[in-house]
Amino acid sequence: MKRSRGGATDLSVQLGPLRLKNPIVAASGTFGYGTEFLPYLKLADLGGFVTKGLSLLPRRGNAPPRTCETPSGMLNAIGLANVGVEAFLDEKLPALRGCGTAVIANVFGETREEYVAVARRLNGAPDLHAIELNLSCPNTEKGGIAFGVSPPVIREVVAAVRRAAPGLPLIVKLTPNITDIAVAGRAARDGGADMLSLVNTFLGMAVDLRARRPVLDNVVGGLSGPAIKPLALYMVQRVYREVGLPIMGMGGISGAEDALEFMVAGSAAVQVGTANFFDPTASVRMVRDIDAWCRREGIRAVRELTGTLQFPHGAPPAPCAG
Amino acid sequence: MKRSRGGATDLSVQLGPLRLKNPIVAASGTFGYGTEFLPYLKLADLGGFVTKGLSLLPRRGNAPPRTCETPSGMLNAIGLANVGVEAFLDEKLPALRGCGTAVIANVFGETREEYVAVARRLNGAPDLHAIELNLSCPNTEKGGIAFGVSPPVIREVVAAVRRAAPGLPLIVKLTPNITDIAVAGRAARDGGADMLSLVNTFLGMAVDLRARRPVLDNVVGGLSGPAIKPLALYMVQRVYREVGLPIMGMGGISGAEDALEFMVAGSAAVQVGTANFFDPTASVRMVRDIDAWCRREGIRAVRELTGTLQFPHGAPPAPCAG
Amino acid sequence: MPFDTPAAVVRHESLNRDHFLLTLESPSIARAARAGQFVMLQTRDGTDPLLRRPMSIFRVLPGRSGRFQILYKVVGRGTRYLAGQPVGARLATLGPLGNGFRLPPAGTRPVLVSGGIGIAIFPFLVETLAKTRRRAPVLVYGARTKGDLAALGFFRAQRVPVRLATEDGSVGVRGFVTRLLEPLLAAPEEAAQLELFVCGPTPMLQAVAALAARAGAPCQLALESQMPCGIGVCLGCVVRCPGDDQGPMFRRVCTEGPVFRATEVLL
Amino acid sequence: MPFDTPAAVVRHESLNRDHFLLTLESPSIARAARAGQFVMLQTRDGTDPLLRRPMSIFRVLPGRSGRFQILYKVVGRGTRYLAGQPVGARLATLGPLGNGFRLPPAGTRPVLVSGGIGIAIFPFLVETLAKTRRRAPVLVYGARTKGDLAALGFFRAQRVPVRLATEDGSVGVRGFVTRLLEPLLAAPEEAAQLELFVCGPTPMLQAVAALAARAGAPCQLALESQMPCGIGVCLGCVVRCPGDDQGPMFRRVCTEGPVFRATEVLL
Ligand SMILES: Cc1cc2nc3c(=O)[nH]c(=O)nc-3n(C[C@H](O)[C@H](O)[C@H](O)COP(=O)(O)OP(=O)(O)OC[C@H]3O[C@@H](n4cnc5c(N)ncnc54)[C@H](O)[C@@H]3O)c2cc1C
Ligand SMILES: Cc1cc2nc3c(=O)[nH]c(=O)nc-3n(C[C@H](O)[C@H](O)[C@H](O)COP(=O)(O)OP(=O)(O)OC[C@H]3O[C@@H](n4cnc5c(N)ncnc54)[C@H](O)[C@@H]3O)c2cc1C
Ligand SMILES: Cc1cc2nc3c(=O)[nH]c(=O)nc-3n(C[C@H](O)[C@H](O)[C@H](O)COP(=O)(O)O)c2cc1C
Ligand SMILES: Cc1cc2nc3c(=O)[nH]c(=O)nc-3n(C[C@H](O)[C@H](O)[C@H](O)COP(=O)(O)O)c2cc1C
Ligand code: FES
Ligand code: FES
Repeated sequence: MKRSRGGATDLSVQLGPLRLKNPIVAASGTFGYGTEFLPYLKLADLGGFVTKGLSLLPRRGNAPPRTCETPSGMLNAIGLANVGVEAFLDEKLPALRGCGTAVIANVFGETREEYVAVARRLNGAPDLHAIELNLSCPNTEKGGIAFGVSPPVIREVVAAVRRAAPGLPLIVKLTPNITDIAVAGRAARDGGADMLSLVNTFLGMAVDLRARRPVLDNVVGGLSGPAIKPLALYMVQRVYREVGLPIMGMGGISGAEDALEFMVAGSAAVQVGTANFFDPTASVRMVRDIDAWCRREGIRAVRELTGTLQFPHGAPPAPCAG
Repeated sequence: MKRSRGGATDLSVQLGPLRLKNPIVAASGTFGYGTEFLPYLKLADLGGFVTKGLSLLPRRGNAPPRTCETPSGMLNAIGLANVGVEAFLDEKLPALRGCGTAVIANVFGETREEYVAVARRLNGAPDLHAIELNLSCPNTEKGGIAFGVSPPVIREVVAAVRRAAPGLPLIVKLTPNITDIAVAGRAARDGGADMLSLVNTFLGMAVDLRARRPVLDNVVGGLSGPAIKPLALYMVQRVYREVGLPIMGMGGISGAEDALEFMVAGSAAVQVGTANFFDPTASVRMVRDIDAWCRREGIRAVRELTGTLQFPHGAPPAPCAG
Repeated sequence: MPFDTPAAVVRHESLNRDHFLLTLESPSIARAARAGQFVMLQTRDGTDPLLRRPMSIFRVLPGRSGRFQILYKVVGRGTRYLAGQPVGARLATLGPLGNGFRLPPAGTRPVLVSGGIGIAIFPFLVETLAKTRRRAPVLVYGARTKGDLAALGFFRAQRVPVRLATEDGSVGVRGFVTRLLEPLLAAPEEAAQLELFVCGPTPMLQAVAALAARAGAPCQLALESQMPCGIGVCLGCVVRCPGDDQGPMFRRVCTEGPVFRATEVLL
Repeated sequence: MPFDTPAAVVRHESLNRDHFLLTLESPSIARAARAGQFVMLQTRDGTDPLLRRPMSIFRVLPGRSGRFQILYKVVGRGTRYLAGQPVGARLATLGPLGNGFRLPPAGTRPVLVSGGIGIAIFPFLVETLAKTRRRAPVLVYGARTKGDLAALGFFRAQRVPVRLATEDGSVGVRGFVTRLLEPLLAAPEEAAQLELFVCGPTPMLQAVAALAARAGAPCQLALESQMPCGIGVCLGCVVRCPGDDQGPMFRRVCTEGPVFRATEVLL
């Protein structure tokens, strides 16, 4: 695969109907509505970005404390605060006109109807490139259990959204809080997802020992950051082999090598989340560093890397702890 | 709760039929067969320790590389290497006679029959205080899916072991690789477990980018260490509120404050795993530091702490990411 | 406009056991900074602790040096890392961030109220007040003990009258800053001539805000909060604010703050 | 018997860009150590990197000082942390660990074969051979380039003949150490008088072990491995060894090694 130096790397990737100029996408909830990062980077240098999760009506979110640092990670319980889909269409999206990158709207609801209503509202919006369904949200009709842990529910919601927004590429974002994430991936595929993104955050908690109280007002939060990288990488590898849809992998990606590892494990593109907090230019630097790495390694097109992981003994053996 | 200084803290804890002199127990797979730590500590200073997992026959384990460091954690795929239950009874257990702490045998099998056979062999062994069933093991009769993710399988295995070793307190160790760990805890309770231990390691993977291969020869490994602490703490809290059996919590505990947080969240005792690797005296120092902390806080008996977590709004709301 | 840039450590002094004065060079940040703003400083090499730490801008040094200072107290791993950084080290630094203090009307007397390391925010304000020809401020400064007081030299050099309170009485009056504020705010006609600028631990902010409200004195509070990003995107740093019939509203301390009018927030 | 103790840094020298010589004080470890053993050193403050790092004992200093040395190369975060430790710092240190070298029979000529930072294990062996009146050793030492060679002064002072190989030819012969070993091992009657002691990267160990086997020379290999615990309990550091009809066996590098006879292991 070695080639002579010079000659730009082809960084573009294709995920089903969605073409990205490079594989680095900023993740939902960590990149605001995009414009917040204009002081630090050119949006056009990114493959794309995903907005904060949008609901039908604006949401104020949870009471503070909403975040807590943990070893090599952080917990968050923002409570899905967002401006609502109308304000997004009226104020946020127009500000992104001509930004030169793929804009992806993250969508959630507390009921199937809410998912559908938000998706329908977004369908046909100018300059919107795709929607991403966040299935980690509690289903208020099913006693607060997340949509994303029940295969029939996943299939239904995805199919309903598919019909409501026929014009937009549909990314389904999987929750990792499930026994076998491949089962969720297959359900999303069967519902009509064009591609999958994974993983969302892992459920976790922190305790304030002195006060004998949870640190987060919401008690429970989602763990993100480098701490979860090995877990996310395993899940991406598994979904890649078991489901057969293009994947945007994420979980703790902080540098180009992390991103490339996710690609080797099966990601066609990757998302960068928490790293945007501790390093606001992390995403664009990754684009540059991936380009440099490909040149060094003699790789003409970064998409060649996806799924190139070689297993020493054929397929991986049954996972076993200890 | 304040009391005057001086006066020893009562560190003893009672978990169903098992009384421990203090709540610090060294975890399976991280403490060998106990004697390896004699240069560094007195076993009698511990509440107890759990042996490396024992199978019916000796096992050599996986090919190297077996471990890999990750952000604030490590992956292992030892492959359950162990001397086998006969050598344990003939060589390891006699060396522990009079060691002054609770000796707990960790048991696993690839079939229900193997679990039962090992447990039966251990039943009545002198100086053995309890057995701990490791349910994270792949069930070769069910295509390699772990025993611990199927409630009916859990119930059956636990009940069978309960009958095979009626004389020993029975700890059932839960895997965290499941949608709702409380469901597994209830199944273990229904099968006859005296208490639960949680969590075992989380499935994860690391990629060697240069070689495009998994770092571990086994591909998949189990994540342990501080990185998983928030996840484990959440699960302990959940099982405490949902199941009603005494709990030995673990996952990333590295110091007295970690241990106390697990107790506040619902653990009656805790286990210390990976910390034994990077700090061989971590466990006994925790005992000392917990004693000192209780004195400072005016707590007479450490067991009073268990489950004292106060929820700001009554019970925790539905967990939700973002 | 904020910048994300590696700032070089050009000076680093230990003031006492756990307080340090760090001088960083970053012309773009120094030029843009206003009193009450802060930076996010990288305080580790690996991935733990993960997040940057918010630190107030203590002073921007005069002239064209492009230098500014941070006064910090070592309280945990991030600040311990900071304390180990030698001259010449480069620290990823993001700033200036947040809204600074709103300057008082020309005739108003500024009363600076500081608790503990809250003092770090005030030197820049003192210099800004002087430059903008506001009335000279007075500083009311409380700490646990004498050894926890820092930067007194700066205020003396600037001829700012300083009133001290320590919890153990080792210097100044024994007790909290409120003991010093109560007499100041006692006379309503005087109180109306004052504006309070407050930075310190939350219980102190609450107590001072209550005093100010009773006296009818305007009061600005510089809040602290856990800040994962510092730039308004994570929504993690919010403070509870008066709301409506649907409950409280939340505002981001990093971007809508860190300075709020006391009446804007519910502490 | 090994000890877990905070060892004080009493000296810390930079040898070149990335090689450092660290002198630690721990009388219990210094007294118990034998050539070929190692310690596990704590190389972080927080939780990342998580695990201690294994480091060979370079030398135990003479006299009753209770001091020993570590020669290390900065390759990642743990060793970078180490390089930042000033005199006076205390590093949690566990050792001495593992089985050292087995000393050769009295008449045998020891040939020390080092690749890169593998050199760190040999000074202690040289001193031990002298003390136990074995034959004087010769050192065959390969590295990528001249700048990667370290500790040559020690061997010169001890009058150990040194033959060098560098990959870029910047000093000694161009190529690998095997180019120097081949002639040494060519004559079977001479080879039978030799014993090889080898430490370096795995491809070098493989090549040297193959040469030794062909020449019929006994050969001890000091292995490296990922070592989470260093004390035999995690079973993580194993090396593949000749087995039986059920497949290979595995032995722990930390406790059954790190030194093995070349015939005992499958690299
Ligand atoms: C806008 C703003 C300006 C600040 N200016 C200064 C300053 O000029 N000088 C100074 O010394 N300190 C300042 N702080 C506080 C400083 O950010 C924290 O002390 C620092 O983050 C602690 O980091 P650590 O890793 O040393 O401690 P940690 O180990 O993280 O924690 C130690 C203690 O500090 C608390 N803490 C941790 N992070 C934060 C945070 N982001 N905000 C508030 N508390 C926290 C923890 O809850 C804990 O009680 C400021 C905080 C904010 C929000
Ligand atoms: C018994 C033994 C004795 C050793 N003696 C010395 C010595 O005297 N001087 C010296 O400089 N080095 C020695 N090493 C190697 C040293 O342990 C590693 O270089 C060190 O752990 C790297 O840590 P790091 O955090 O700087 O690098 P990392 O960031 O952890 O890794 C950098 C590179 O080193 C590799 N590495 C990491 N940990 C280990 C490990 N435990 N063993 C082998 N490779 C590893 C990684 O795979 C990676 O390629 C010895 C290793 C062993 C097993
Ligand atoms: C503060 C915060 C807010 C988030 N909000 C959302 C959200 O609104 N919708 C969503 O699908 N994911 C959300 N996420 C999850 C991230 O998009 C991402 O899946 C997760 O953080 C894992 O990636 P990381 O480790 O790179 O952060 C949020 C994460 C964080 C840390
Ligand atoms: C190297 C290693 C080997 C382990 N072996 C076993 C085992 O044999 N049986 C078992 O039940 N758990 C085993 N575990 C899991 C630990 O007992 C513990 O559940 C887990 O590591 C989480 O705790 P920690 O984060 O404190 O390490 C092993 C863990 C490690 C790191
Ligand atoms: S710190 Fe992220 S929004 Fe304020
Ligand atoms: S390093 Fe743990 S057994 Fe060798």
